[in-house]
Amino acid sequence: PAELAAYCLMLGDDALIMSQRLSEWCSRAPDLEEDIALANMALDLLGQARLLLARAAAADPGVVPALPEGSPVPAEDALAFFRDAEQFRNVRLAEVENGDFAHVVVRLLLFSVARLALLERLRTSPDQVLAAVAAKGVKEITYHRDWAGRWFLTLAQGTEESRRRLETALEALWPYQAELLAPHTGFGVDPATLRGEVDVVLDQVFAVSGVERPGDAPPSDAGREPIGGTGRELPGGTGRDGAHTAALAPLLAEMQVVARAHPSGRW
Amino acid sequence: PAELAAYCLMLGDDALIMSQRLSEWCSRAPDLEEDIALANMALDLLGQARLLLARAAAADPGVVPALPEGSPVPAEDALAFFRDAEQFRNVRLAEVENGDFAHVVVRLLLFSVARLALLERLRTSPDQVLAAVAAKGVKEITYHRDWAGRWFLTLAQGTEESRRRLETALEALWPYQAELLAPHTGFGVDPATLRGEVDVVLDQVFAVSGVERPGDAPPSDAGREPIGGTGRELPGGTGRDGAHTAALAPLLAEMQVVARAHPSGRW
Amino acid sequence: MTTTPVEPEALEAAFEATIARHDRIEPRDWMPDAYRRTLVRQMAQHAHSEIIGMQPEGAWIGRAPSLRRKAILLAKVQDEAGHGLYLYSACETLGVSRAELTELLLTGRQKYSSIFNYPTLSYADVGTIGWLVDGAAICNQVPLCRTSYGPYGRAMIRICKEESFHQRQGYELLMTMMRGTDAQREMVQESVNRFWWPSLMMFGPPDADSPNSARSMAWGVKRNSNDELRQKFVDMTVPQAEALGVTLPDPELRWNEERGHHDFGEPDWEELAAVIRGDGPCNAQRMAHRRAAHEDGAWVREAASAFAERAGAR
Amino acid sequence: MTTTPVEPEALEAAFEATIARHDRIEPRDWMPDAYRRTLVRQMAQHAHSEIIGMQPEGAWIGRAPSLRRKAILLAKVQDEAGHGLYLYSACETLGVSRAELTELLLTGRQKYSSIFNYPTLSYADVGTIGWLVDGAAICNQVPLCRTSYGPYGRAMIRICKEESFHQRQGYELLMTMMRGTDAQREMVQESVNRFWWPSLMMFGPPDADSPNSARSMAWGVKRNSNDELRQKFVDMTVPQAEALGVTLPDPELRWNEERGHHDFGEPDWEELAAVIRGDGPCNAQRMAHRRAAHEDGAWVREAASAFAERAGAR
Repeated sequence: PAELAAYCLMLGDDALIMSQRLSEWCSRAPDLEEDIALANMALDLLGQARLLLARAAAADPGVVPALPEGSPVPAEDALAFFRDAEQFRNVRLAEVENGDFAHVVVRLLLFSVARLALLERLRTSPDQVLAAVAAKGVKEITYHRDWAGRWFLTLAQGTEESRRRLETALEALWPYQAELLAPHTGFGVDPATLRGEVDVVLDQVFAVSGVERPGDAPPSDAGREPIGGTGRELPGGTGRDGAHTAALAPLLAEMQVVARAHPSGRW
Repeated sequence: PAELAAYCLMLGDDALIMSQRLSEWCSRAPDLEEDIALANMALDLLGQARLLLARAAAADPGVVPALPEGSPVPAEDALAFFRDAEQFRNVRLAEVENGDFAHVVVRLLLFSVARLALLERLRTSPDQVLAAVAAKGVKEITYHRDWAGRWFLTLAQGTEESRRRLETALEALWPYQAELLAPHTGFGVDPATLRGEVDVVLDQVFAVSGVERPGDAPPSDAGREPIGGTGRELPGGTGRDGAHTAALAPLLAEMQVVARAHPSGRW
Repeated sequence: MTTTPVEPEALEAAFEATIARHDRIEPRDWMPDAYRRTLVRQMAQHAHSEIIGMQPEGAWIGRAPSLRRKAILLAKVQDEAGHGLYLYSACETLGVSRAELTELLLTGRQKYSSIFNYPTLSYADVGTIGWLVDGAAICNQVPLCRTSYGPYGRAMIRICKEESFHQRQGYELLMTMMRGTDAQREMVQESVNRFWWPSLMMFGPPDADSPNSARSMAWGVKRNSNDELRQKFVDMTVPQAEALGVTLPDPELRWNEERGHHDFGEPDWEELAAVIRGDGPCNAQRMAHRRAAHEDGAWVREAASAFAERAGAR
Repeated sequence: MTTTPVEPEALEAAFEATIARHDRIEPRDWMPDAYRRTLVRQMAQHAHSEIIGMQPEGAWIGRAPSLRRKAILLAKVQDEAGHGLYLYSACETLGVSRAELTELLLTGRQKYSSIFNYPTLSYADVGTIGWLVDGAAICNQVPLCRTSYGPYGRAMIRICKEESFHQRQGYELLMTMMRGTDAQREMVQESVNRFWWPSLMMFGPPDADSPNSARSMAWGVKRNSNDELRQKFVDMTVPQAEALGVTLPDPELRWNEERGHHDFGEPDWEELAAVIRGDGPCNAQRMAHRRAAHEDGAWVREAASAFAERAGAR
């Protein structure tokens, strides 16, 4: 159950933090249709986050932060609003600051291609709840991936400026892609086993768009990972270990401010 | 003493919130000299805020928020970090979001012209502490006013773009100017008595720069104040009553997040 | 196919007859220019209000204090974008494009509801906006479901259904908060204090000062006077406030047995005039936000057009 | 006044003699081109480091947990801007303008210290940067106060004085936090864990792999080898860590009686190479921030020039 909880937290935090970043786009998108689409995807991910955090809490109540005696805060909210940055298990791709529209397209593409591959396999998870979340999630994330893929192509083949911005965003976010497929042992599908599948999908998007896949450094040059990762275990590690970028703390400061001001509040 | 405390809070909060907004410019100014100047002014105001908040707490310990038993947090920090938005008494001019460089120039000009006039008179305050803060502050704010006045002229007479940006900033911030001179009864110099003096200085800056003074609505048109102020007392009121813009809560969320996470912390 | 020339008088008579039967005018029907202009102005202003109205509530999505409330709020703000879409589409049936209307909004030549120029200062405001602001909007809009212009009426039916859902959600949030801590109850009362008068102003100036109303009513574009709707709103809201346990900030508010309605104080019409004139607390901010979003998105819209052209050329 | 032509050999000999006497070369003195280039590169890199170095700490000014700490931090970051100014001015004595150097930084042709490509994740990092990063910087810089180029040496004297003040303040913050709550102590240890190895890397690659060092030392531009300085830093820091009550994250760290120095583990040089190459955790972010500030300020600089020209013309 601790392993199940850890697994659900990881997937739940990914969804929660992505959702928070996506919802920052609300009332700021290039047009109404995309404003609605982005809010819709934020909602889908928020829904997934709620189910996964609740599942984590049910599987292992020990993961839920303690609150004042008699607090009416449900477990999903205790997890979302009363953990600190280093207790979050999301990938860093989800938390980095929003850039322009190309940035949200690239982030969603990288994120949803990997998540879709994972959820497809989790539909047959022995955990019934997780299997059900995955089954619903596959439909949602398929839409996200298609939206991102369509915009990736549009920006790649649109104007010189859109092409430039797309490439800039891809270059900025690509270093965070590997973390989505970092090995995870214990419960559930190991994301590392999805690399082949994910690469095929991404390569197809790159090929259709005529965008070069960003350079993975040659195998001998292992320092290419964002915080190294060679030789000695670095103190940092990845988002999965609770090692986050400087962007997560301000995100949480905003997200948690009202909930924390009223630890015994009802909402 | 309650009146003295209220007066010190008002002036202290003005300085604290202005300082917080100014310090957001750090590492973002148009050049190194201005980066240093802005940080310097933020520091001056932070220093004034600390003395004034401490004076408020000494005059009336009742204004200081309660903290956990044995908390080592000093009174100035309890006031700065453990009050909520509606307990702050700063003018709204200090809290509105930063815009471009013209915006910071205009905000500083309006703010420091009024504050300088006030501090000059407070140098002879019967409260020794306040008198000392004012004496020091006069030197500091004179520099702020000169800096802002110089840049106001430079932007007004610089390029078409700088002129346009300056006028936009002035138009956006002018409605908040009146609040600096709103009547205050009880202890201390009433800001309303400074209007003549402040108008003379501002008019001179406008005249030298060739910028038109923004329209004060004709006296019959009392609705010109930002939230009205005619007839029935509006529920809102001004920053001095704790009625703030939507910009203050996010400012405080950032400013207070670490302090509130560690209510028994030592720093 | 031959077209028979029709006399203008005949067209006008047909139009008047349709209105008189309370039937709907459809896009292909002939209509007087002034009717068309009035409709475009009204629908555009409504559409703009939905779009600008995303901002005061949207500011709290990131800070929603529970995940359930975050989902509700996000969905609501998304619905507002959707309402904007329907209404811009309805305007397009009269031959005005969304781009033109956006331009009119961004240059200040068309207005949006003045209520959105007030700030949102606490999470209770999300509930209060649902309860009072959406409540007032519904009072204004339900009669428009029977408005004479078909596409507008049909859009309003859908919008009103969603608005009343939002209103219930807002009221429910306030109810829940009132069952919470003292601090939460104070937050609710403080929020109601700020939004009560601006909500009453949403019905517009008193009938005596509302010059366009008479013609709009004759055309069936508008179906009730400002003061009638305001009274209806007050009568509806007072018992809800009692159930909630909040005080409405009007000392003159009381039941008038004789009239069978509540008496209430006069809103500050100068404040309304100031906010409409652009001097409300958030006018500049709302417009700046909208303009920035529009400008930041320009390169994306250009890229999409360029892509579509190229795809079409293939 | 007449000028006597001087033979190049004589100039070179005079230069070498000045270096040999440990006297200073001044801007008006003749100097070899390679010396000039080396100096500009080193001073510019140092100046850029001060400017980029404002970011990781500056990010915490808004969140400083006490007003006293906010003032200390703001003053410190301001000092860094000041150091940048002195050093750019020192570069200008060699005929390279600040604008040119800024361009070289923004286009990535000149580097800054790789330490600033690590993120700051808690307020303890402000203390740790003061203690370890400024501590390492001081070890590197104190010898530079005696560097052969006059303006550089004089700038370094002032900078070192301020840096050691910053270092003491950082250490004092950590000391205070260690006397606070358990959560604060954990925060300090976690921060030290992250910054220890990157601090050791601040001395550059091992001497064997440091190609430019030999010539720089001969010219008195550099006065100690990377490995010497690294050893000195470790020896200085170990007792401070003990006094603080934190563990340095190196299992190989121990006193070597024979050497009279601490033995310590090998830093991950591939990580250093990656960070220098641009693949550190924050390289892109730091550059993007700097570029944005520069671009956002362009209109202000243009306005100031236009104004100055007009004022001069009057």
